[in-house]
Amino acid sequence: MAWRDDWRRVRAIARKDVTTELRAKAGFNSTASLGVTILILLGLALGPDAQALRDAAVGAVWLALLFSGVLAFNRSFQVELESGALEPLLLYPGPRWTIFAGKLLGNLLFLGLMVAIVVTVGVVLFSVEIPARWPTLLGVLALGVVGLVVLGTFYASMASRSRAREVLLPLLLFPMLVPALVAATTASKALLGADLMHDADAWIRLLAAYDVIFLIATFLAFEHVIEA
Amino acid sequence: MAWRDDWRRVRAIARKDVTTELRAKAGFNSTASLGVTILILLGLALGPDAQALRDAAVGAVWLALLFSGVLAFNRSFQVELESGALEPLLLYPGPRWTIFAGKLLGNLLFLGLMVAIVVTVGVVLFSVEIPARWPTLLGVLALGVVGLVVLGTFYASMASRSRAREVLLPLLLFPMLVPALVAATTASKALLGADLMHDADAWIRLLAAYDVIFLIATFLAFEHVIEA
Amino acid sequence: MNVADWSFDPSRTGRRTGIWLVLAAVVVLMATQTYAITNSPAEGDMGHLQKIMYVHVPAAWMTFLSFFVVLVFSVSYLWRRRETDDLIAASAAEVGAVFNGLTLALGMIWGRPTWGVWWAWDARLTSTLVLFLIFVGYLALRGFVDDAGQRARWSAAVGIIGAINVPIVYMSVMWWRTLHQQPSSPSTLDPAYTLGLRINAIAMLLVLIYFIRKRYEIARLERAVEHAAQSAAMGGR
Amino acid sequence: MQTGHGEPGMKVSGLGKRFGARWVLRGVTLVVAEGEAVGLLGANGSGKSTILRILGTLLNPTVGTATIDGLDIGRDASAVRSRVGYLAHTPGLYEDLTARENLRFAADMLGLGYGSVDESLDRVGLAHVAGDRVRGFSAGMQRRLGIARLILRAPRILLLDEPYSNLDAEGIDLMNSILGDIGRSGGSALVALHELAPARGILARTVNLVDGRIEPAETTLPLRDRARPISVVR
Amino acid sequence: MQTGHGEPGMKVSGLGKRFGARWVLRGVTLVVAEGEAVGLLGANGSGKSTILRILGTLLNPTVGTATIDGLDIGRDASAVRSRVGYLAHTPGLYEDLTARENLRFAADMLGLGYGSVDESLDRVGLAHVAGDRVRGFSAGMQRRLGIARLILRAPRILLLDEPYSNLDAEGIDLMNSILGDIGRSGGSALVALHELAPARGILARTVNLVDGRIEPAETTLPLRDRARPISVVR
Ligand code: HEM
Ligand SMILES: Nc1ncnc2c1ncn2[C@@H]1O[C@H](COP(=O)(O)OP(=O)(O)OP(=O)(O)O)[C@@H](O)[C@H]1O
Ligand SMILES: Nc1ncnc2c1ncn2[C@@H]1O[C@H](COP(=O)(O)OP(=O)(O)OP(=O)(O)O)[C@@H](O)[C@H]1O
Ligand SMILES: [Mg+2]
Ligand SMILES: [Mg+2]
Repeated sequence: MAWRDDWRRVRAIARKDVTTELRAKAGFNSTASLGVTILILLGLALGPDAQALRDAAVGAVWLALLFSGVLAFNRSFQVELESGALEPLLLYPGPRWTIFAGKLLGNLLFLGLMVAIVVTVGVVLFSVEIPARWPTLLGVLALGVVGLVVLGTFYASMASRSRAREVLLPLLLFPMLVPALVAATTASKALLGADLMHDADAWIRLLAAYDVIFLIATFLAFEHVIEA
Repeated sequence: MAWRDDWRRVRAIARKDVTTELRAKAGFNSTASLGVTILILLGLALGPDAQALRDAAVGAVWLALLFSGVLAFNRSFQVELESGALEPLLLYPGPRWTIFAGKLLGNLLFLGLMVAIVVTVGVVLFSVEIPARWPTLLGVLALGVVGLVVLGTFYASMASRSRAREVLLPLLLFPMLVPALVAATTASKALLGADLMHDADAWIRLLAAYDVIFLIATFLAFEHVIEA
Repeated sequence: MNVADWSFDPSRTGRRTGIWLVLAAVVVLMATQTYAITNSPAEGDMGHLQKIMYVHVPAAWMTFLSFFVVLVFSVSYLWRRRETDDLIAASAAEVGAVFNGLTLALGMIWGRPTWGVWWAWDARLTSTLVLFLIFVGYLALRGFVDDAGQRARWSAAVGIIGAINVPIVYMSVMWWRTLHQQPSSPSTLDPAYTLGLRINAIAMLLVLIYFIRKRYEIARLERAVEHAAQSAAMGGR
Repeated sequence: MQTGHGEPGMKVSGLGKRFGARWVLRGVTLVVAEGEAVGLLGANGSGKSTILRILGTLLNPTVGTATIDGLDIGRDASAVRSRVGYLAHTPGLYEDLTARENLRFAADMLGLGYGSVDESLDRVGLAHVAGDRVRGFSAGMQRRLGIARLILRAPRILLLDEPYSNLDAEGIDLMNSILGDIGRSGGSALVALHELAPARGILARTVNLVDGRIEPAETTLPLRDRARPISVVR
Repeated sequence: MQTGHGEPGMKVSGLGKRFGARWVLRGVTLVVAEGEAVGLLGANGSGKSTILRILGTLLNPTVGTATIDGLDIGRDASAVRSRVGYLAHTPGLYEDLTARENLRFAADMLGLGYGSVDESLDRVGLAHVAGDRVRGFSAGMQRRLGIARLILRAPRILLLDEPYSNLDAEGIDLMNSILGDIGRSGGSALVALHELAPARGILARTVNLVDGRIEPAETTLPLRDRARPISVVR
């Protein structure tokens, strides 16, 4: 019984977040467009040499996901803070990890959709050739996104309640994401055949371990973080 | 007499913004640290090839300024919105362009300081060699920052009052900044001797024209935008 | 702000001229397509792929035209504060974004077999994409603002400032690429294709006008419904 | 302070306001004479705040006009703003600045000297926390600081939205003395409120907002303790 | 609904709270018996909201303890939350959701069926705007929606922070009927307020918060119209 109630809470939070996002008309569309805009900015800042651009493709896609993801994570807790909705949320009975799980689920859905768009555009813009091992590449992408969302949601729960929220979240998050970023880009490059010196598998294992470790750690830590 | 009152208003707004920023503990420090963090991320995403990094240095510095600047601009109007301080601000008598000028001045001071830090770190991180024409390089930097702040402040005055503020500001701002970004990076690269094919002067003229045009345009348009 | 001068009769919305417009557009479009496709020779490098040009290029022209309409009516709105100007600007922006997307899509479909890539960081391509993003920003802003007056003023400002930027974007991106090898974009055009191109452009223009008109009429009808509710609420004053 | 060059007081005629498809105000007509403080009553959601926001030039009316001291709120918005003091539901303070800094900022924006700042703070009973940041202020203290900003320059016209809420007995007396001053100096005030008890003896009369219009029959003194609007807007 | 397994009501003893270097509460001791609604009076900034926030487990006390239905607010925070209904100065609603969606979300979080949602909306008089987004709601309508969420599950214990503010006459009656229900069902309520008029006949007694302590002499019925605290915290 208890886990059913918990699951209902998780779903309610995720549904509310996604509804709000969709209702703030084009909240999703514009985040995705922003991802594309960032890709172009990166292209312009790094170009115009075609080969240099192709080499930068993987990094650019990850950076675009990172930057637009940060904005989405911050939004997801800011919705609670506007007009003080966080207090009622904390006052509901039941375990607090459900709040984290709900937010996580909402953000995962949101970012998952965005990844689909940004990656497609990135592949086209930077003329990336799709390799034979593309399912593995998708796996790398998924693992990377999970890492991003887990840590992003966790840090947003703190940062968005501080006074310098816009700035604090990326400041806390980006350094923590360095391993995920390095692993994801290196693995992707290896899979794309651009980088012959590295073996993708080792990096994928690192990425998976990273996800598992931080998933557990953040769930355990959230209880303490969310407390008033 | 009237212009003295106006100037007093401009100063009051800028002073208030800077005070708030400094007082929201480390509001400035953390924005600057964020700029540095983004530099590092760019380095990691694009690396590890040393030559590629050196070529990317200028672009990376500008991107770091862009991304952390966007957060600062949004903050500057969000301070007004929290607890509804924008309404009293609009109710003060006197011309409304003083509000824009005050915000502009505050953001310029803020970003000016940040540029000093991010550029210094960028030079060190990416092993950039300082060229003989470094005063011109500083001029390019200044022109670029002015363009960034003028358009950033203007769009933030709208975006921060809309429903999707975090996302809307970069979405509106980044495409508009493309000329400034391209001009600033290309001119800087030319001055650094990395790009022998382009002539810096033409780009500097473009950048200066860009600044003047949008300074005038935004001052004229602000009156319409700030209205309730 | 005055309601009384808002005489709007839905039965007189010019549906008839609308029908003539769309009929003309469709007929001209089909005729010119047939003419252009059957009459123009297969191009040397590209073969019949070249036919994409007949839609791609006029679509690009229509994009520019739409943005110009947005600019004109945005200025007019800020000057005269007439709601109709805002509605026309918004309609033009929406339709312009569609044509802009079409230009991009057709260009990419064309580029794949001719250049071997979907995308190149060429000046014209990049500036077209940036223009598209400026449109997207404009439309997103409209979506995020609830108050009609505020939405009109803000989007007018964004439309004007965006339009000012278009030539600057184009210039900067072109210089950015100047001394590098250009993708083989055939900007020199064989006279064999110009006639087909011109009449296609006329057909597209008709389509554009029809779309903007239709979009504007929808917006006006929405307003009319609100205004009808207004007189009811004010008790026939 | 400037004085009005037109007819003093407020004149509202045929004011209508639509939000989306819903008409909240449907032709509000109302006159507030010189030296008068008028209570604006009405059920929750009847449109009291909307009227005040329109008069304060924060919102444009959909139809209708209003003048304040003879100045049109649309065309002469800037002149109107320079003689109107508006107190909203929320105080609109900068939370990271201290009480004194908030008022000094207001003085800068209004072109006043800093002398009046400490005077105002003293009058609203916040002198002892003048150097504290507003962030930690209680609801009533924030309200008082909002009142201090209001009286920084003595405005001729007051638009007050439930001014007594969150205030303790001392705060209510303060509010009443401000309204008394307005009356004596020939200004005028429009005060939205639900509970009449705190304003006893202060308001010249009250009007009822029902169905988007001011009810023809005005309640006059003596006031009942609690105003019961006759019907509720649906 | 669960019922308490300890002593019913609230027991506060020696509660102290420090913000920075300043002691706002200096040993608050107070008992609210079963079936009792107690008014908490005090000047602006005296610490009323702070007490309610501590009892609602939103803030930790610096010293002292409190129990609710015999449950310690520190150790059994989660159990306390499941029986306390807390109404703050701000309503804490999601502005982009409709009134009904806000309540459904609350029902999900509380593990209740959706049946009670429309019932609650009806009781607070918002049934006609159930499908409207909260963003456009007036101050009083938001307040009412907050009350609807409060009564979604009938909580045994109510902590109300100036519950009458922004409410019209009808809203005040509603609030009073909720307080009446609490009394009859053996729950208890602590109500911070300034103006006693709306609560006439509802509160069993009031206590005064002065200088961070509850004044020894309690005011009992009959209530005066307006509560004047004897001294003001400086
Ligand atoms: C995403 C890819 C593309 C984009 C965004 C794009 C965009 C444009 C634009 C904006 C114009 C109008 C410029 C003007 O009239 O000044 C244009 C014209 C034209 N484009 Fe494209 N284009 C793309 C791909 C291609 C490809 C692959 C080809 C053929 C290989 C092509 C051939 C042409 C031609 C022939 C013109 C007319 C040139 C002229 O009038 O001077 N385009 N394109
Ligand atoms: N987070 C905080 N940081 C610093 N000081 C605080 C904080 N919260 C409250 N205070 C201080 O504690 C005191 C009591 O505040 P509280 O909100 O409890 O007052 P209150 O009795 O509810 O007043 P009001 O009637 O105005 O609502 C005030 O002086 C306030 O400045
Ligand atoms: N921005 C808005 N968008 C949509 N509806 C709005 C907006 N502002 C106000 N309304 C609607 O207008 C009506 C009147 O609101 P207003 O705030 O003026 O009421 P009020 O009389 O001040 O009520 P209260 O006593 O609760 O403060 C309400 O029904 C509200 O829903
Ligand atoms: Mg109101
Ligand atoms: Mg309080």
